[in-house]
Formats: sequence, structure tokens, C-alpha cells
Amino acid sequence: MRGVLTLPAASEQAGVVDSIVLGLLVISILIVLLVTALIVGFSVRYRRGSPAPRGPLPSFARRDLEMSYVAGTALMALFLFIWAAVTLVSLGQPVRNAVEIHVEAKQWMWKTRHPNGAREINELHLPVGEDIRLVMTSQDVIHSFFVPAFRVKMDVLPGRFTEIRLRAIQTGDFVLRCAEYCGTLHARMTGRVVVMDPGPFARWLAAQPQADDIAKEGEALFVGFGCAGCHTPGSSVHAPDLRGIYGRPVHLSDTRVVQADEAYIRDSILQPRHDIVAGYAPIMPSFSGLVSDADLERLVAYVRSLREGSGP
Amino acid sequence: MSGDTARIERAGPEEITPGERDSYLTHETGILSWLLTEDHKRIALLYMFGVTIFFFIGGAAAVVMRLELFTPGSDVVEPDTYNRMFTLHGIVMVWFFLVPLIPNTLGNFLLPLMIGARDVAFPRINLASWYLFMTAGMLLIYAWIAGGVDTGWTFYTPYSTAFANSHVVMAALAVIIAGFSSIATGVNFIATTHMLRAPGMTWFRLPLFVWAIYGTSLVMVLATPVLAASLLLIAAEHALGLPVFDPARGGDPVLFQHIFWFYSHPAVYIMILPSFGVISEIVTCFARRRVFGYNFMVYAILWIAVVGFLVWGHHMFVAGQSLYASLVFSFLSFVIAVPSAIKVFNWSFTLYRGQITFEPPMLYALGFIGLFTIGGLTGLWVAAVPVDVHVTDTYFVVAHFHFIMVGGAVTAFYGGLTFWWPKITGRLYPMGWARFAAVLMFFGFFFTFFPMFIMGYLGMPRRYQVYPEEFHVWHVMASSGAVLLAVAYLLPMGFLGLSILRGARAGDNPWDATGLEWCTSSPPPRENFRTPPVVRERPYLYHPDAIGPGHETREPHRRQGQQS
Amino acid sequence: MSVSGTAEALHEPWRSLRRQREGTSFGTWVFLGSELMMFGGLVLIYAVNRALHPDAFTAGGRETSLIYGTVNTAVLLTSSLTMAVGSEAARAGLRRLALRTLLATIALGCTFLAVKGFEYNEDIAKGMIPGPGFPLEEPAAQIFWALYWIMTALHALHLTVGIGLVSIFTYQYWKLERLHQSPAFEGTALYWHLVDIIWIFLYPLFYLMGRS
Amino acid sequence: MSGLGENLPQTAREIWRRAVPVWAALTLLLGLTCGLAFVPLGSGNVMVALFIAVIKALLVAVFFMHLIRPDPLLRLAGAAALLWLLFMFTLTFSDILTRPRPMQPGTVTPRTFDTPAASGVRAF
Repeated sequence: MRGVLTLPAASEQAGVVDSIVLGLLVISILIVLLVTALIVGFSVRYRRGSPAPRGPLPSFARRDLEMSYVAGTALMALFLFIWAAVTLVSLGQPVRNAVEIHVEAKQWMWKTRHPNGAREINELHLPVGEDIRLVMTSQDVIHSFFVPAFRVKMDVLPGRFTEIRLRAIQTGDFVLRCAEYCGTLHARMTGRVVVMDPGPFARWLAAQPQADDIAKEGEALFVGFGCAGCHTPGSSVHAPDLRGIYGRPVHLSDTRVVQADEAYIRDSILQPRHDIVAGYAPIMPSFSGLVSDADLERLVAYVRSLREGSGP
Repeated sequence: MSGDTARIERAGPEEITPGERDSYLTHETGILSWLLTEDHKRIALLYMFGVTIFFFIGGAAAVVMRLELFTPGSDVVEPDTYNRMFTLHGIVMVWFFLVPLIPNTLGNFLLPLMIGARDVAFPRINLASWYLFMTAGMLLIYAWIAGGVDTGWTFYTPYSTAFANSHVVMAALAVIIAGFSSIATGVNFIATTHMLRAPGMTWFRLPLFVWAIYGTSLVMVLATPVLAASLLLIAAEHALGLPVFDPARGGDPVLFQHIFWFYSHPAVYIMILPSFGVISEIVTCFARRRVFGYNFMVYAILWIAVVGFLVWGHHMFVAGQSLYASLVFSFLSFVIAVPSAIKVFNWSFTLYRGQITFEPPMLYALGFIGLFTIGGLTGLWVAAVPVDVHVTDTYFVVAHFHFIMVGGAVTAFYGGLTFWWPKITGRLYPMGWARFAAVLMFFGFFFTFFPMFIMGYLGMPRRYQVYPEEFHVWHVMASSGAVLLAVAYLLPMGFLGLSILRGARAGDNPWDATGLEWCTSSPPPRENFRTPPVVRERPYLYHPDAIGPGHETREPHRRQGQQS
Repeated sequence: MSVSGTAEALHEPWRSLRRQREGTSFGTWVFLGSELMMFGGLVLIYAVNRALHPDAFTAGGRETSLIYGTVNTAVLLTSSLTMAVGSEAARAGLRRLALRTLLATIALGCTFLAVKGFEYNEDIAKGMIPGPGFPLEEPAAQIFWALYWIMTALHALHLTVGIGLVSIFTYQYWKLERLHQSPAFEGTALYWHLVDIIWIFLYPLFYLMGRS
Repeated sequence: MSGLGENLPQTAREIWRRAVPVWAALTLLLGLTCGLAFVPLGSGNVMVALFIAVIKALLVAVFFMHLIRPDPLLRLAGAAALLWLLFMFTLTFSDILTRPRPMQPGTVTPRTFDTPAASGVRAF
């Protein structure tokens, strides 16, 4: 039996969460002690037949007392809320240059894919100390990506992306579980997260077979879906040039400026009319429902790979 | 004035005349007189019969689960069976046990008595609601026998609509019908409280139990229809393929969770608010004190009933809800801690300078305050988003809501049952056994559910049939505690049942309580009061205004009503 | 109006007929509030999906039958008129007027259901059933139509219950088994009007989208 | 004897005289909303249609359902449901309208579902 009460704190937020938990634990214990003391104390002192004086309530035990614990509870609740909310917002700040790893859940397994196309099943290798962004979606029902050692959990839904941001601070093997009930083998939908030092991680990553260079596959789809017909320089249709677009700010016709990240590219394929690039007509058809999730990832990977002066 | 004189003074002709011959139990006989009764007291007993059956069914499912979880591996049932068991446990315990538990049994029995009415506003609808409830129960049992449901009681889509090949539609239908039974009860209680109060029974003279039932009814009426809507959509999507939440067509499964929790979070308050009422009655009676801060207690009930509707999103912090919405719901969830604190501290201060005796109902009530405090405090944990992210969907949450619903509502129900049993049946039960059962329930409960907090924090997810070795010790503790708990639940059924046959006559007011229900005979006559009561007092006048109760003697308390 | 009539219409646990009527009205209102929440939940689902997929909902809305919808709205509004007159007439003891208008209410309710039947028939003929082979291209238009079927069917179910209630009470009234003082007429009328109000909102949501 | 007492109509004529104008107004509004639906107002169409629906509902509630009678209890019951609907809409939309786009439904098509039944030919 492994340690009964030990739970490693292997990510940056684990420590933060644990400190809030510690605060809550102290507050809870104090209040439980207070209530127990009141109840047991009064029960003993004012049991029937005890010689304790009764008589009218003293003046403090009136409205003032009530107001004081109403105010006390309210202030404590407010303090806890602010503590938790500030923590939450600071943990949720987007980080530049996070390594984006895709997670796909299905009944009852986890599939992960690294930026270079390396794939894993029910395993996830991570470098220690680097910012990681897990972009997750489900193929069937709702699952939930739960790594207790990281204190992270996020539902993985079909039809949309959810994400987890984290940074591992401790190497080792940590268990990954599905936390949202997903059918027969829900309890067996587990995996492991291996956090490695950067050196070994790089070696591990390089050793992975990259049989499917997904950007390459994406290129074939780019032609197959007819994207190339418009988005090639020199095309007769006036459409934005995609070379080098990834990671750059894009000016939209409604004066907004957005970062061309994966989500933006994905949206532009599925809902092209939402974000029209300034100076272009809204002529692109939606590919929503026509492109499968896997194909979409390939297309996005291809667009990512386009450098200035390269490509179509 | 000595206690004995007080006793003699109270013993008017009222107490001597009524035999049991003309009580509500005996004024009509035969099975049909029960099945077609419009008497709220008999309907309460019908409900008690119903919820007892479902308590056994839900309990049986829990037994299977605890057996399976005794060891880490899969060795008692198949995974699919396990999934069906926790679903059955959830559906039965939520909609067929906890929701009707106090409102439909004790509430149905006591609400008209406490406000001095002859019956509830719509007696026939009251009976119809019992039939709806039983029909729903039959449907659910049918669905269970036909193969069961494996969606979890939460019916989350798309699992429930596209992937569960079990009797989802039947179960959803059963829950919808049970919901309408709940709505009928709620409408009835609201109308009763508004329209049928005895002369002089103003709003701020109502016993807190009536306020609690009123708040509960409010929640029943306003939340339950939304559950019906959400499950209707699930049933339509599952059976007819009408894709409202289908992600492949742009539907939003999280939207289902929103409207599901719009009911199911307030449903927690359907379960716990009536307990607040029960505890207030018991604590005042056995501390011989006026309730501390009556007005605040009322405001707290109403506050909970209203704000309880605004916090449902804290079930969805990791569900794919936006950060902004999570912050809003987190804030509102912290807000609801305040009225709960008012309740706990006001009960504690009601004990102050009292004259406390430890009859069984009082032991249940004191246990309730302890367990509810822990349940409520862990509510703060799960309201803090970063902590909830870690503990949600784990045994921590399982422990948290069992502390509220079982440690809270069920304990309060047993407390209320032992408190009003003499009124309901006219008989006394063996106090020693009852005290033992109350203490056993507290410790059994603690051993069953407290380990779940720990293993939840260590990362044991809910609804797992198999689990890693490291959680074994906690599960063994929980399973062993469950044995104690089961004994503590079964024991009162035994001695209460026996008391009907061999219990001593209780007399009209065995606890010297002040409520209107104690003014009439035990058991009460069909029409509740032989002469309509008139109310001239606030509730809980257990001692004269400025003076607390004495050391030894029972004080000359004043009852709320006088029968002219 | 005899005193005995008053006594017969009075039921336990009420002490006066006036109080009983108030109680019935109030209880019905509380129940209607509950009903409103149920349809409100469905309208919320509609509103969210419309906010997410405005184009698909417009496209879906174009395919409903405006003629049937409008005729049915008119029928239902008229039935509300007869129902209101019927319950008032019963209260005032105008037996002939009450019986006639209540019968008219039943007839109008049945007309609504009949027209609805024709409309459903046409919808089915057009293939507007979500699933494979759905005629509209936008996937989310199927959500619109799923909601159309569920909400209109649920409304029709409510109306059927209403017709049943009015029929029973009218029959009893006609047979002199129910006195005109009975609070049932007022209660049923309130329910009927609520069913009407729900339709008043369903009409723009399902029939007026995407017409311009 | 009388029902609720206060000057309620007792004759057939009076009853009709009170009800028919309401019905006429409702029918007029029906015609109006039906006609306005064909006037292109952009997103204004929905607003106008719902606004008219609210007026119609108020007419029914106030006159047919007797909210015009001075009974605060009934008004309270009606208002409670509206307030609670407001809670439900506000808080649900506080989520829906503030999600980042990738978290909105329909961003990806789940693979194991049947391809949505679009009858259109694939555009390529």
C-alpha cells in the first residue's frame, strides 16, 4: 500500500490550491470546534437540574450577537471568494509560447498528440518546468481529464474544445483519470502522465515514430477540400494569403485585432463569417460539418507549418 | 410555580375525553378508507409507506455498491451492473426518498395542524399527488426490472441520449411524474399556508417548521417544472431522435447541465429546508427556551429558498462553463453560507441558559447540527473554484452532499419522527433504544462518510467500480461504517413499529411543547381540532418573557393556541 | 341562488365560499407559475440555441407554415374570449350563456387541434423531421425543428388537458351536478388563458422568424 | 350572493361588453405582428414580434385572468414566476455569452457521430 495520505504536488497550481485548502481546513476546524464547544458546553452546563444560573439572556446575546456572526460569516465568505477568485484568474492567464498538446478522449481511452505529431495512448509525456496547454476534445460523450497530482480537472466535451494550462514542477509518474461518468468502463479509463527533465524529454520525443506527419496530410486535404483554389497566391479569387499567418495578429473588418492561433484558424474554417479579415469579402463557405475533427487538426497543422515565402 | 401544578392546570377536560375511537386512524376502517382518503394525516402515512419502500430499494442499491467497493478489484458485480446500481441509488434516493421525505410525511401531517386548519387547501389534489408519486415509483421499478438505467441520476447528455442503451426514457418519465407530484404538493402547501391559517396565526407567529415547509414548497413549485422540461428533452432526444443537445448538430450539452442544475441544486434545499424546521421545533422544546432570533431564522429560510436558485453553476466549474460565469456562481455560492451560519449559531444559542433534557429527538437534533456544520463548511470548499476543480467529481463531493442530505435531512427526519410519533400514533416508544439508535446513527454516519472526504481529496473519482489499492483502507472504513448506519436506520423501524402494538399511551402533549399540534388529542381527530383554535401567542413561549427557565422545574410555558 | 347551493359548493377545509374561491384562484395561479417555469425552461433552450446559431434558426423558421400558425392563433385567442365569458357567466349564474360559451370553447379548442393536425401532416410531408435526410443544410436548423416539435406538442398536450377539464365541468354543469358557484370554472379559465399565453409566445418564436 | 364581491358584471351584456374589446385588440395585434414579420427590420423583427407578444400576454393576463382586480396575492404569484425566469435567463446567458469561441458548441464535429444529414452535395 502506497502512502495513505500522500498526494504529490507536481504542478505549479498544486501548491496554490493546497494553500487555499489549508486555509479552508483551518477555518473549518476552528468553526467546527466553536460549534462543538457551544453545543457541548451549553448542553452540559444547562442540562436539566444543573445549578447554573438561568434568568433572562444577557444584553449582548440579542440582535448584536446575531449581527456579529452574520457579518463575520459574510466577511469570511467574501475573503475566501476573493482569495479563490484571484487565484483562479491568475492561473487562467494565457501564457505565450506554451507547448500545445492535443488530447482526444473516447470511450474509454485517452489519446494525446504532441506538436511534432508524436502520438500516445493513455500516456502523456511532459517536460518539467515548461508551460503546457492541453487542447482537448471528445469523440463521443463527456469525459473529464483529471490528474490529482496536478490538481487539475477539466471536462472534455464533444463538439468543442476545452483547455488546461499547467506547468509541471516535479518529475515522475502521475496517474490520469477520467472524472466524468462516461459509461461501462469509466473506472478503467485511466492513464499516466510522465513528467521528465527537458533533456530526457527531448530524447524521448525524438525517438517517437512520426509516421504520420500530420502537416503533410493536411496539405493533401488543403488541396482536396478546395482551399488551395482561393488561398494560393495568384489565385483569381481575392482571399487572404496564409503564409506565415500563424501567430501573427490579424486585423478584422470590424476593427478587432485577433491573434492567429489554432483556435482562430479552426474558427475561420468552420465559421468563416465570424471573423472577416479587413479588406476581404465574406465569400468563404463554412466547412462546419464537412471537416471531421481529425481532418481539421491536419489542416490547422498544415497552416501552422506555412512559412513566409513557402507553401502554396 | 412548580411543574406539577402547571401540569394539573393544563389537564383540562380536553385531555381526558377523547378515546382513540374517534381519532383519524379509527374513524373509518377498511383498506378503501385509506386508499381513497382525503385526510392529510392519512395521506402522510401513505407517503410514509411509499418512502419506506423506496428507502429500502435505494438502500439495497447502496449495499451492493459498498460490497463491491470493499475490495479494489471487480469481484461482486459487472461494471454495467455497478453503474446501474449507483444510478438506481441516486434516482431513488433523490426523487423518491429525500425530496418527499419530510415535506410529504411530516409536512403533510403537521402543516394543517400547526396552523390550525382542518386540512390542506386541496385535499383531493393531495391524494392525487400520492398516486402520481406511486405511479412514478412503479414506472421506475419497472424500468429497473426491465434492465435498469446506467446514466447516473444526472442524466448527462450525450451519454444519456446517444450512448446509454438502457431504459432512459422510462426512468426520465418516472422522474417527470414524480416531479408533478412534488409540484402538486408544493401548490397545496403554499395555498394552505396563505389561506387557511387559524384566526390570530399571523405570519410571524408561524412555527419555524411551517416557514420551512413554505420555503420548500416555493422551491418545489418554481424549480421542479424546469426539471420536467430538461428530462422531457432528454427523453425526446433518446426516443425520437429530436436533437436538441446533439453536439454533432451544434447542440450544447452544457446547456442541459444548466437547466438540470437549475432544478437539482435548489432540490438540495427541498431536502434540507424542512430539516431546519424540524430541528428548530425540537431544539426549542428540549432546551425549554424560546428560539434565539426568530425573525432571523425566518429570513434565513427565505434567503436560502431564493438565493438557492442562483448558485447552480457551482456544479459546472469544470464542465466547460465560462470563467466569468464560474466567478459569478462562486460568489453567489459563498453568499449562501451566511444564512446557514445563522441557522447553526441560532440553534446553538437557543441552548444557552436553557433547561436541557436529552430525549431521543434532541439527540438526533444535536447530531444534525454537528453533521450539518461539517457539510456546510465543506460547501465553502467546493464553492472556491480552484479547490472545486480538484475535488469535484470525486468522493469529496460525495461526502459533502451525503453530509447535507443524509447526515442532515435523514437525521432530521428520524428526529422529527421520534418527536411527533406520539402525536401521530398516540403511543410512546422505548426511550433507551431510541437514544441508542440516535447515537449509533451519528457515529455510523461519521465512519461511513468522513473517510470519503479524505479519499476524495487524494483523487478518488466518483462512480468508479474499481479503484487503486491506495484507497482500499478508506473504502473499508466506509463500508464498515455503513453496517452501523444500516443498523441505526433499521432499529427505529423496529421499536416504532412495536410501539404501535405495545407502546404506552402518550397523552396529548408528552413533551410539554407549545405548538398548536399539541393542543389536540393524540392521535388527532379526523377534523384535527374539535373546536377551531384561536392563536394569541408567538411560538415557543417556553418560559416567561424576561425570565429564563429555572433549574429543576418545567416552567409555566404558554401554548400557542387555546381551544375555546 | 339558494343558501343551500352555497353550502353544497363549499368543500372541506374551507369555511366560506368566498375564501374557497380565493383559494382556488390562488392555487391555480401558483400552479400556472409552475407551468410558466416549465415552458420558460424550454424557451431558454430555444433562446440559447438561437443566439448560437441565428442563421440556422432563421432558415428553419422559414419552413413552418405561417398560415396554419396564424389561423390557430386567431382560433385560440377567440377561445380565450369564450372561456372568459363562460366562466364569468357561470359565476353570475347565467346558465344559458355559460353553457353556450363553454361549448364554443371546447369546439374552438378542438378546431385548434385539428388545424394543428393538418399542419403536422404538412410538416411531415415536407420531411421536416430531424435526422438523416433533413431538407435544410444547416445542422442547427434541426435543433430548431426539434424544439418546434417538442414545444408545440407539449402545448397541444396542455390544450388537450384543458379541453378535457372544460368538457367534464360543462357536462356536470349541464347535468346540474355542478353548481354555478363552483370555483372550478374560474380555475379552468385561468389554466386555459395560460395555455393561450404560451401560444402567444410560441407563435413569434416558431412562425415569424425569417419571414422578412 | 356574489362571488368576489366588488362590482363584478352580472348581466350577459355587461360580461360581453367587458370581454369583446380585449379580444378585438388581441386580434388586431395578431394581424399587426403577422404583417410586421414581412417588413425587413433586421434583428428588429424579433424585438417587435416579442414586444407585441408581451402586450398580448399582458392583455390576456390583466383582463381575462383578472389581474386587474386588486388582489396582491395573485399578482405576487404571477410576478414570482417572472422573477425566477429572469434568474434563469440571466445566469445561463452569463455563461453562454462569455465563453471563448473554441468552447462554444459546434467548433468541431465529433468523429463517431453520423455525419450531420446535410442534403447538400459536398462543395468540392
